[in-house]
Amino acid sequence: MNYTFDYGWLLVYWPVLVKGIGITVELTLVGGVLGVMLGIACAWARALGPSWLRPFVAGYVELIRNTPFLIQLFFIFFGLPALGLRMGELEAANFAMVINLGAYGCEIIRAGIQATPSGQFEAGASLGMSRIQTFRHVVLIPALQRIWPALSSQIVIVMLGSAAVSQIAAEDLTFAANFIQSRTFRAFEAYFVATLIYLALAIGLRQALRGLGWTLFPRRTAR
Amino acid sequence: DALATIEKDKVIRIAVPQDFPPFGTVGADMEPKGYDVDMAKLIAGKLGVKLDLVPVTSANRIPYLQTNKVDLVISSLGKNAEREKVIDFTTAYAPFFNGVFGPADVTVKDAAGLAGKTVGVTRGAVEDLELTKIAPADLTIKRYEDNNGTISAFLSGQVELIATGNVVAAAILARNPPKKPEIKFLIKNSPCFIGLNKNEPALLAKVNEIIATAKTDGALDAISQKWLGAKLPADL
Amino acid sequence: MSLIEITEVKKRFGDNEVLKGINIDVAPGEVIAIIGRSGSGKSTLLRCINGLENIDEGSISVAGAQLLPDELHLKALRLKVGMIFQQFNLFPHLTAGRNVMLSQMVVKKTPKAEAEAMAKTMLERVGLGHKFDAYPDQLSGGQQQRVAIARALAMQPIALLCDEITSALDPELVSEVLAVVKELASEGMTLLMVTHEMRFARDVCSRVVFMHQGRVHEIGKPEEVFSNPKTPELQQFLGMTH
Amino acid sequence: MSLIEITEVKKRFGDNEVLKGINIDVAPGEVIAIIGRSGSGKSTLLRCINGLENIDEGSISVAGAQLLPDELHLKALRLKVGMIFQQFNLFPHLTAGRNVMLSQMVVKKTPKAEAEAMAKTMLERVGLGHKFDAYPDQLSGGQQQRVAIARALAMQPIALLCDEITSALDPELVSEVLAVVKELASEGMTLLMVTHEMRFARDVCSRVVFMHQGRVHEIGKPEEVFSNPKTPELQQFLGMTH
Amino acid sequence: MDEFTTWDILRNLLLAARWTVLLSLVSFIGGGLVGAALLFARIGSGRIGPTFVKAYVELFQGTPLLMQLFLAFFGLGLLGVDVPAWLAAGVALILWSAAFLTEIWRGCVEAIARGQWEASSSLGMGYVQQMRHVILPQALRIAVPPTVGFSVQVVKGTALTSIIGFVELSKAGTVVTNATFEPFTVYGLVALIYFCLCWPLSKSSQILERKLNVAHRNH
Ligand SMILES: Nc1ncnc2c1ncn2[C@@H]1O[C@H](COP(=O)(O)OP(=O)(O)OP(=O)(O)O)[C@@H](O)[C@H]1O
Ligand SMILES: Nc1ncnc2c1ncn2[C@@H]1O[C@H](COP(=O)(O)OP(=O)(O)OP(=O)(O)O)[C@@H](O)[C@H]1O
Ligand SMILES: [Mg+2]
Ligand SMILES: [Mg+2]
Repeated sequence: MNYTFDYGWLLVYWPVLVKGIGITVELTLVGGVLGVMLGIACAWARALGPSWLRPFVAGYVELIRNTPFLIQLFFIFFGLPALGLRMGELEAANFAMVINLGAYGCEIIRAGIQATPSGQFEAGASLGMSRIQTFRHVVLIPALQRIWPALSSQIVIVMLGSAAVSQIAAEDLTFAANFIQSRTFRAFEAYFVATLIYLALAIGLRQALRGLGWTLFPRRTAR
Repeated sequence: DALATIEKDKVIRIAVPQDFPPFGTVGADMEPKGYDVDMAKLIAGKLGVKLDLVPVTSANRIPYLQTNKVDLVISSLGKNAEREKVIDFTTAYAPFFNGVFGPADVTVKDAAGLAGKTVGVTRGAVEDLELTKIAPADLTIKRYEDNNGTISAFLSGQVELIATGNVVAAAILARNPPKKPEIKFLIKNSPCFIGLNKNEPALLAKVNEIIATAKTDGALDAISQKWLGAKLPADL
Repeated sequence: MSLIEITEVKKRFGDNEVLKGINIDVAPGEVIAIIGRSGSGKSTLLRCINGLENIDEGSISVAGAQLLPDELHLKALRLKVGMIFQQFNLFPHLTAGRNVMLSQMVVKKTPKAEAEAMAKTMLERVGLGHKFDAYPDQLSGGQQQRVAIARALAMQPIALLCDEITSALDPELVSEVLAVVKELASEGMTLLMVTHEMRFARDVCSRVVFMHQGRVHEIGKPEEVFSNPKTPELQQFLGMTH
Repeated sequence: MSLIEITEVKKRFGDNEVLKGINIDVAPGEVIAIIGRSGSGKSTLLRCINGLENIDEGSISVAGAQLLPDELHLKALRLKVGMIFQQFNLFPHLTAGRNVMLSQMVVKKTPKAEAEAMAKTMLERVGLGHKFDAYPDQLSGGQQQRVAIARALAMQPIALLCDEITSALDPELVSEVLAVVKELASEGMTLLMVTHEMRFARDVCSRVVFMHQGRVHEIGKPEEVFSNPKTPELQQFLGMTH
Repeated sequence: MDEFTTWDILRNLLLAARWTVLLSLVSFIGGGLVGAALLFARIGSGRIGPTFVKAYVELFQGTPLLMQLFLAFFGLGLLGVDVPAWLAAGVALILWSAAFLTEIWRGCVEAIARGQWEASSSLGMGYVQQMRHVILPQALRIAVPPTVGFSVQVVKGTALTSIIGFVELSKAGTVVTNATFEPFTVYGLVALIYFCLCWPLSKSSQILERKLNVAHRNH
């Protein structure tokens, strides 16, 4: 097969790609920040929260973790309006990513919390801190530090998973690739370029998260 | 030479949609059916070879062709200059009346009236290409992956209007949805073409010949009556 | 008047009665060593006094106030009684200085500048003024334990509970921590310490409590207890460790 | 003739020269205690003798054979010299008996029945014949360490290296492990042990090596070293721990 | 268009779900084998092995599975290699699973205390013997829960094979929706079937993990 690759379309369609990258990055930022916050809240509820709250959080986590992201997205975008809750595609995409990362983050962060030596809780208590104060000032940061690599990987996974939001017409990077190929029929070239950009975004994101880890958590010396 | 291979192997592989009623959809037995499917059957019959139907999506139909996994794409393809650089098109085989549809309480009479509105469309479909050409500056076009997305977006109120084929709109109406898509204006009658790889003059000529015959002997008209409920327009 | 009154305290874990009726009165300024075999209930007793465990029967009062198991009373108690643990339990994500500042700022709402000044003072007091900005894992075990002491002192408690605070330390680091404790004792701090350091108990403490199977088996001045153990259990215990 | 000859051994970790030219000759049947501050290089020395670390300069020979850092020589060496660690390092997925059998079967290709008999014998020897089928986490620290000794003995080494083998044990469990070591010493096993148990070193060892900053600072009979330390460093070290 | 009954919908979705199950099995087992080979290359000594595996993992974990599937199927086609869809889907999913499994397992091997390596070295065991008798038996135990947990991701990952023409559960959902215009029923059923496939896996992963933690204390 002598197919000749042609990247001439890049000259015309680069604004579409740039816009797509922008949306993917924005989705990742919003989803990452709010998702981790939701994850922390849920992890607290599951590990240390009141017992009546735990089954609800557990149900949410199980539901999200055992269904594909795409189906969640469809439900939020096409299903929720039936209940009178209408979101635009970007809000829906953001919302889906937040609740998705929230569920995975919950389990990861919970593991970090449960690995906290009981002495830390006791030290907090013996200094007169309340349970919430102990969680916030004593437990949380080391717990996040413990699971930061796992959480970072999950954020990258969610970023790559965001490719699915093109299905509800959110104009992310995958949408851009699809759009370009639907106009030019240059599918390989469009997907190949998109793949490279995703790879660069993933590597960049991982580095950024590592850097964030360095600034959020004090350096640990060997021994 | 694709035609020689087809005749030698006694089989033709044709890509058809399965998410675009009435051109391509599935029955309860999950077998493809529709205008494009019947067209494929017609061509295979005329060539006297076995038909191998390959269901495709709008995202992968052209790669199927380019990697030689199919010989023809019959997938209500619209034609434009950019696409013509990549693949060849036969003569038109089907009419496509596309227009902008919306609920009764939205008043739009022409393209200019779309200003400030949001229109849903299936990405890469004929109507997407046509609507994009005539769209006023502040029209928001939401492009969905497939027809299903477009319809769901309309029914769930995510877009006020949709641009689609009149037969598609009729299909929605037939299910008596809470929101009825009524015709606002026609965009353009842009016919559909069969796609095939470049540098296949023999196959192109043969398929063009089959289409021409089918137009005159009433075969195509029958397909049109069956799926579109209308005669084949004379100017096709 | 006693500062800490422990009256008929009982504590069960399931079927296991760990404290079987403990009575101890601690006067202000007293330094009490608690000794005994592993599992005799020493840690449990200290943890009950600090409210880390609820007691099943009996009562504990500190500076006249009864120990009740609700957040408010517990907090009030813990402002009066500090605790230091075998495993230091410093907060690993905070510098030494921040470790000492945190509870002041969070619990007492002390303004930052004031908390910082207090932290400096307390770290000086344990000989670690220069380690204000060091993280716990940059400190030796002995230094970490001294920071933990400074952290407890910064809450200005009227008594300190110490649970085997030198047991996790390398032998050569024990003395630096004991020196700090000795200093505190001489300044009049009330101390209850579980310890295996018999020599230290003999030299510094005003009274020694020997616990055995959840009971106070012997109690008295160190000279009496060590030189003249009355019960065979204590005799055996002292023989074993020395 | 010496069994283990350590000649001018140097070892660096990056810029940090941890061993700065060590010379020790160990005669067969000798029991040598290695003492010194934390970080003085005691563990590193033992690890070099066992080939867990490569040396940068100098030479080590065991029973006349030079220590060379290739698989074959290392394996030969390790059949002659056993090592016991502070953290026991039993294989948690195997029973005590299996722990002792594994290396015989895998390394020496001993048939199973024979390895099992040997394991029984060795576990008896450390007083744990009845724990053959117990998993490590069902044993106390002292028992685990004794299994580790049995495991090393089952390879029939001509010398044993022990790195602070009682430091991770609760005080009351230390004596049971030391009793086993004492027994081995009396049976003529050559032993090199890093230890903090000065009393044990004094009573059991034939020579004491005091390491300081990567050098053998003093070496001699225990009576000399403990009663009459020549250097201020050793004086300080001994004063510090007792 | 109205000939679909709810039973038809469910029947067709369940038939398509067979593909989801088959694909999941193939990719999980194949991914496991490839992942194990990569694991040995990754933790072994030498330069090339670890570097190669690192790059491999970076590539497959750093790009969307969707794009990988697309390029595997059509990219190979462009090179003139005609791979059938099931093979391309299988291969892409296997390579993708392998990248994740090898990382999961590496974490498990590295979680084994250094003392275990040293103790077995000091008993005279070689690298392969250590791996076989000491490290892997322990690593395997702690690897079971996360591995089973990952199988859930594989099941969900198969949804993307529709791009290369596979009519598995998700694609069947889309197709049926287009024929019925009943997105809520159809997607509700699709979600339900996925949940029924995935939840037992997640749950058993959790149970295994809990068991393991208990077993760790007393056998
Ligand atoms: N949280 C708990 N749940 C159940 N039993 C407990 C708990 N804490 C302690 N125990 C039991 O209570 C008994 C006394 O324990 P405690 O820790 O007070 O002993 P100790 O005298 O401090 O011993 P050591 O010298 O080993 O620290 C032991 O039998 C112990 O197993
Ligand atoms: N793998 C290593 N990499 C770098 N430095 C090391 C390594 N192992 C040991 N060191 C350094 O070598 C020096 C000696 O360490 P070593 O463990 O031999 O001391 P030690 O005398 O056994 O001390 P301790 O009594 O604390 O066990 C220390 O400064 C230590 O930090
Ligand atoms: Mg205790
Ligand atoms: Mg050491």
